[in-house]
Amino acid sequence: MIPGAFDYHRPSSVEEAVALMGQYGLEARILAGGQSLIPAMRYRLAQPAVLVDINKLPNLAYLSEENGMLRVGALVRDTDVEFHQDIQSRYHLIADVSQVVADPIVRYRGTVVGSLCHNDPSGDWAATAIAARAQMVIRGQGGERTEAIDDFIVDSFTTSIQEGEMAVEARFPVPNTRTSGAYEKIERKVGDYATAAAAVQLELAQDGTIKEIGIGVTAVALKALRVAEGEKLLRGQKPTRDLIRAAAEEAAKIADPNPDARGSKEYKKDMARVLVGRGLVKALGRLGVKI
Amino acid sequence: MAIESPNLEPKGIQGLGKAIKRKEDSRFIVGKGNYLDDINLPGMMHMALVHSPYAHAKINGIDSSEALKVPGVKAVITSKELAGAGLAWVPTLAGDKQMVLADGKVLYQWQEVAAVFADTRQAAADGAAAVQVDYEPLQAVVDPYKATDADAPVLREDIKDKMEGAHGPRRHNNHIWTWDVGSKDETDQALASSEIRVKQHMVYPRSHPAPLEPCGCIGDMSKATGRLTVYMTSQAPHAIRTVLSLVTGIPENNIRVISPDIGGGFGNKVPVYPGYVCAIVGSIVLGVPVKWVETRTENLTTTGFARDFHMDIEIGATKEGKVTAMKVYTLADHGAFDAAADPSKYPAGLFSICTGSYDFPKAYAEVDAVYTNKAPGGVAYRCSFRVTEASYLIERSMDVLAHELKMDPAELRIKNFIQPAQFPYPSALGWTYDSGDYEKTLKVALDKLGYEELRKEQAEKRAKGELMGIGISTFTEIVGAGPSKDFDILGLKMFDGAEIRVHPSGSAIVRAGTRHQGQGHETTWAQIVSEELGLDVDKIIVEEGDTDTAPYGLGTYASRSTPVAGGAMALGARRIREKAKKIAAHLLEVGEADVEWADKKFSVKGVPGKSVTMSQVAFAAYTNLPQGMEPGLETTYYYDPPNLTFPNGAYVCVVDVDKGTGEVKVRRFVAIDDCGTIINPMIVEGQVHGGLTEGFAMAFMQEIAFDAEGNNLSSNFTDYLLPTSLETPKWETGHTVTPSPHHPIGAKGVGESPTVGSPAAFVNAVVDALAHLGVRHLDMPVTREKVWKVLRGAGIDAF
Amino acid sequence: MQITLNINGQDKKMDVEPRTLLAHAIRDAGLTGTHIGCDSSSCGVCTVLLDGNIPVKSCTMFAVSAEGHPITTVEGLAGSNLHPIQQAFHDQHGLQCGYCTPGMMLSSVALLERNPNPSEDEIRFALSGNLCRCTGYQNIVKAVQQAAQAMNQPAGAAADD
Amino acid sequence: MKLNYTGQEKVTADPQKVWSFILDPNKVASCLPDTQDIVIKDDRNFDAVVGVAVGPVRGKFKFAIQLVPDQANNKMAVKLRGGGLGTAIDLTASANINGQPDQTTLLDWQGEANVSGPAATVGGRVLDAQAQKLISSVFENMGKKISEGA
Repeated sequence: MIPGAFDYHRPSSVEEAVALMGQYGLEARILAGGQSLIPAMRYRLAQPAVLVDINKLPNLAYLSEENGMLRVGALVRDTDVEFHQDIQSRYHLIADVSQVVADPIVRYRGTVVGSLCHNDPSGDWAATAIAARAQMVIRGQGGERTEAIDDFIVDSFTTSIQEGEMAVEARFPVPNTRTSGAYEKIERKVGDYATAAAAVQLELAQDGTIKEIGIGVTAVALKALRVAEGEKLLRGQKPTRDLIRAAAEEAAKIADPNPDARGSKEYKKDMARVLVGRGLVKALGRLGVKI
Repeated sequence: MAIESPNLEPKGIQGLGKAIKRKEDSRFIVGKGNYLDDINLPGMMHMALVHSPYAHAKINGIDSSEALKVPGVKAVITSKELAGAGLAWVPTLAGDKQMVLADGKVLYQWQEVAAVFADTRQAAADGAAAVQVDYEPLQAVVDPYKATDADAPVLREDIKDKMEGAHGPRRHNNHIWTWDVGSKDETDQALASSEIRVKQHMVYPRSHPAPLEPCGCIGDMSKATGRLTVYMTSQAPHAIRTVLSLVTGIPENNIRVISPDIGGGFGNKVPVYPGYVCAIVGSIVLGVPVKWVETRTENLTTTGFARDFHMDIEIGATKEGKVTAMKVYTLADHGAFDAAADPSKYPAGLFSICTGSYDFPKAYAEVDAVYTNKAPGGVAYRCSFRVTEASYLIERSMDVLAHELKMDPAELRIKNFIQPAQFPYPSALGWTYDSGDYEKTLKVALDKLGYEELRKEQAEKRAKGELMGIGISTFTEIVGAGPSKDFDILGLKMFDGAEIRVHPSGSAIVRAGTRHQGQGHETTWAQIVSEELGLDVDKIIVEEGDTDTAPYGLGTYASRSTPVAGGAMALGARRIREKAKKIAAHLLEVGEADVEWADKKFSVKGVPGKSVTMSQVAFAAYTNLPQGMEPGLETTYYYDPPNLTFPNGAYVCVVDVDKGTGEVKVRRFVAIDDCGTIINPMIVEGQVHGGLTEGFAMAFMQEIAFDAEGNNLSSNFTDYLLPTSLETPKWETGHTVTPSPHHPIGAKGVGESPTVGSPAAFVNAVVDALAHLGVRHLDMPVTREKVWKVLRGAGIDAF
Repeated sequence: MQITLNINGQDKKMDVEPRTLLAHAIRDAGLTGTHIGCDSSSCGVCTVLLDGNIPVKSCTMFAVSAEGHPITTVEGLAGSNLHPIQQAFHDQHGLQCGYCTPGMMLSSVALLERNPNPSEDEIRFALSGNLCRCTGYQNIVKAVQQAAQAMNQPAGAAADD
Repeated sequence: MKLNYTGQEKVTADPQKVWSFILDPNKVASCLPDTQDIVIKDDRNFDAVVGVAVGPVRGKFKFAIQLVPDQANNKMAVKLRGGGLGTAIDLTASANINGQPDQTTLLDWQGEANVSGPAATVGGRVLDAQAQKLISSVFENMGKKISEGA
């Protein structure tokens, strides 16, 4: 299948890219990895009049820790994370998710920031960012702003990015040695959208209680959701099987999935529960806590 | 022509049973395969099709004006233009006819409505997007059981009042035919007096072969010569040439069909599709070559589907587990046109092999076919004409019976197998099985698996609340269609030809009417000839797929190449050997009676060391002949097999079930095949691996699904699920060898056995894992959710 | 628009539209070993290597975006001898119809560059973005294992068989 | 693919004003979001081209729109047939027009969209959200405009 025609721009600076996005407004789309956009264009489901290809922008492929945050530049590919030994050993949640996004070849081209901006309700990075309490850095003609992921994710395929803006970075808090996480996903096969998936990250206090926790679920609503009530149940508590079960049930409560070939509403809701439960058990297990 | 890769080693004389590496690999591994889309002709235009988003709709108008404004677009044709050429409708292989482009209405989603011709593929696509069609949606018939309701909408206006179909009377506008076999009364009586009776409804869902290379065609009508050359992804180029001649009126000698390298077929590339016809018409009208290459969406929505059999079975047995009778009723959903690719006399294909490997005294099967608003097809997808459905039905049902009898499914099978002494075995539904030793094959499989130990493990696990299952399938196929007394397609007898030409210097070219799509004919045909003629396998080149050069043949599908063309190859070589023997006698200066063929050469009986090779004979055939003998050493042999062949096997599968998600993991899968004589064990094993993977896909993933409005929900590879390396289990294979007594080399064919035999093994394993929860059957694909429903229904939960 | 793509070490000037997919550009340059099999970036038969060792699905990239990134296609794998992965696919019967083979081999090469000694699980994982409809993958896995072994032998020690 | 949506709009105007608004194709057309072209055919039918921009979806939907009033039952239906992006969309939005004692009107609406075409299976998740947005913004705009006395 062949995409419709479009005008192609290849800016050489973020400023230029932002200016182009301002100039063309809704007609324009940013082309980063293109792994969601190009298939949509081949189906002519997406027919943007203008593409702004940011792949030649300098200094956007950085992946570094600074001021307690892991900074992921807009041109960091999924495989940059997947093959990064330090991230793989210390960022348990991110390590998990980096191995199940799309398929191994798509991950060479797809970007973390692009996935967050695309904000597919079944995307893997959004739930991950929710659990990890990530932030997004957005550049516009008026300057730069930083937004908490919960504010960034607005609706299905919709973020808080406005016309004339682009996201330049995602930031994930650096985990300490008492922090762990896990990403649990079921998909019908490699490369399918998730039937349901859960992202979990938690930090244990010295006394073994849960100091901080984030739980995100994806593919079970029109956007990735934070399981806030589940977090509340566990925060400050010593984890037990019963508490985990109760927290997991909160995921099923807020899940409002559309039925499709991947499963009925009931199945997906129950999977949100099962996967949150499994993610919590796995994350705790990685900290030596057996449930 | 093969491009020799630099470092593939020479092989020498390599006949049957040798795992030599494939000759055809040399071009594929360096990217020099020659697939349809790789062919570009001077001045060639591109074609794109306009499709209907609706499954059932009236067409009130088609407006091409915007499309014709797109730069590069040269022409748009619709059914109206085709009608002018007498090509608005074309006959199907099954005695029906089908629209080429929508004529007044559309009958399935994504049906072809118009064809756009342009200078570039981009312009063609833009033009297709610009054609405006005014549709008036109509109620769609999706459920085959509702197709013949009194108030069901009429789908086929063209045959509305024609109640006599190609296979007898039609009882409803959406009814196509009824076909039955066996004795209904005797079967009913036997069932009535059976101590045990089990009934089961099961669906073999709609599936699609989905080879990775989509279909395509280049029409190239030369105004200068009046010759039409058609490049086509076709598994049966000769039959296509004949059909094209009959449909277009172009004399057959003026049509050349070239089927280049095929990137997988599996039955998908047997029928004639509207895109092919339009590309050919386009070339005739525009006077330049026209290429059409299908998109994956077109492939999955409009080309030949497979299966879609809705089956009810009843089996009778004694309390001891001896089967007494079987009765089958099947509803076949054929979509909008009956375009099934079956032999003419067999509208339900060879479905009547459904008594399987078991000695059923009485049996009866009845099949009804109906029209629905779905794509037509009914191709034999890696299957010999509905054998997959039959095998699944009986192998799944034997487990249902075992469950009812509380008997081990292996024991039940052994109790009912046709015994070796019974061959040739006449089945209750009219087939004569050639050979087999079913119990031996099953025992090899069970031993390799460690069946007894696994049953113990299962019992222990079950006591702990863990779920594992073991599934068995001991299937028998029926392939090699077929003997010309019974088998034809559009009247063309289903024999196959082989032409062998031995050159003076001892090399040879072999041509066949078959067309391989990955099965390795370039190697296995060479091996048969190497075996029969004693020529170096590297000196034998195999050519298929060009109707100007290859002998006539019905093509490659339904596992018929080795049983039919393989026979032609062996017998053709033997005919050459007869002549060669005369030349050898001449060279050895003895009488023909004193010459024997042994150890791949001609020797004088009783005189060690006095011999000539086939190469020497070949040279003599052109240089030094006995007086009066016709020069040359070549032949064309058409083989009409005396019977079908009956490959069989025993497959055993072990699964573990995740209580939280319902996920089923295949832990082990042992496949013991008996395909008779093995030509190349490496290729046979490769065929088994591939077939098992497709069987696995059907059991757990693949389905062409529709919603209530007839939308195809599986039109892409995100929704039509082909397993990747990660989902695919590891296969353990093995063989028993019971040669076919009537085949020249005893071979039975193997390409489809694993797809035919394995789905039941997978499903049986899952049902076995859940049997204690009261489950007797689950329909394919066995999704996580179906298992989850059983688990939660039984109060089983976990995270 | 005019672009220059470096394919298998050769600069090729071509006139493309911005929407021209890299797969089409490569094929239009006469290198038809790169195939196209789906519309949804699922099958991987179009896989080529970018910058030497980065596999990408060339149907999910515009040709213009590939400017400045050397491309390796299946035609660029063999030197005077077959690449070990080509030899291994042949030796292990890792191909049947041959349609997925170029992409499958290039993904394998990328894996072996990154991980010279992959386990069976790692091979199955790394190749799960490339579909094969014929082989059931088992012999492909064996081929990658053979190639790994061959590539890990010191130069010149590679046996002919 | 059938999609169903429901919603409610409170309009600060009496039913009579509501009726006079929704029987005027010009006014109804003005409630469509991001319209790029409107052609009024008669007092019950008009054509509209609507821009779509949700996530990856950027394009146009072309609709033939028909107003189907049923004043006797206080019901109004709007039928849209058309499509775009390789997809056919048949959308019926109907509203119960319930006058309230305080001279306001409640529009209880429900929408049923039937999305056809393989792109629907690929982009179903996108189109679902889009159809929902389209319908609810039509009623939202309608409520706003009637309340403002347009």
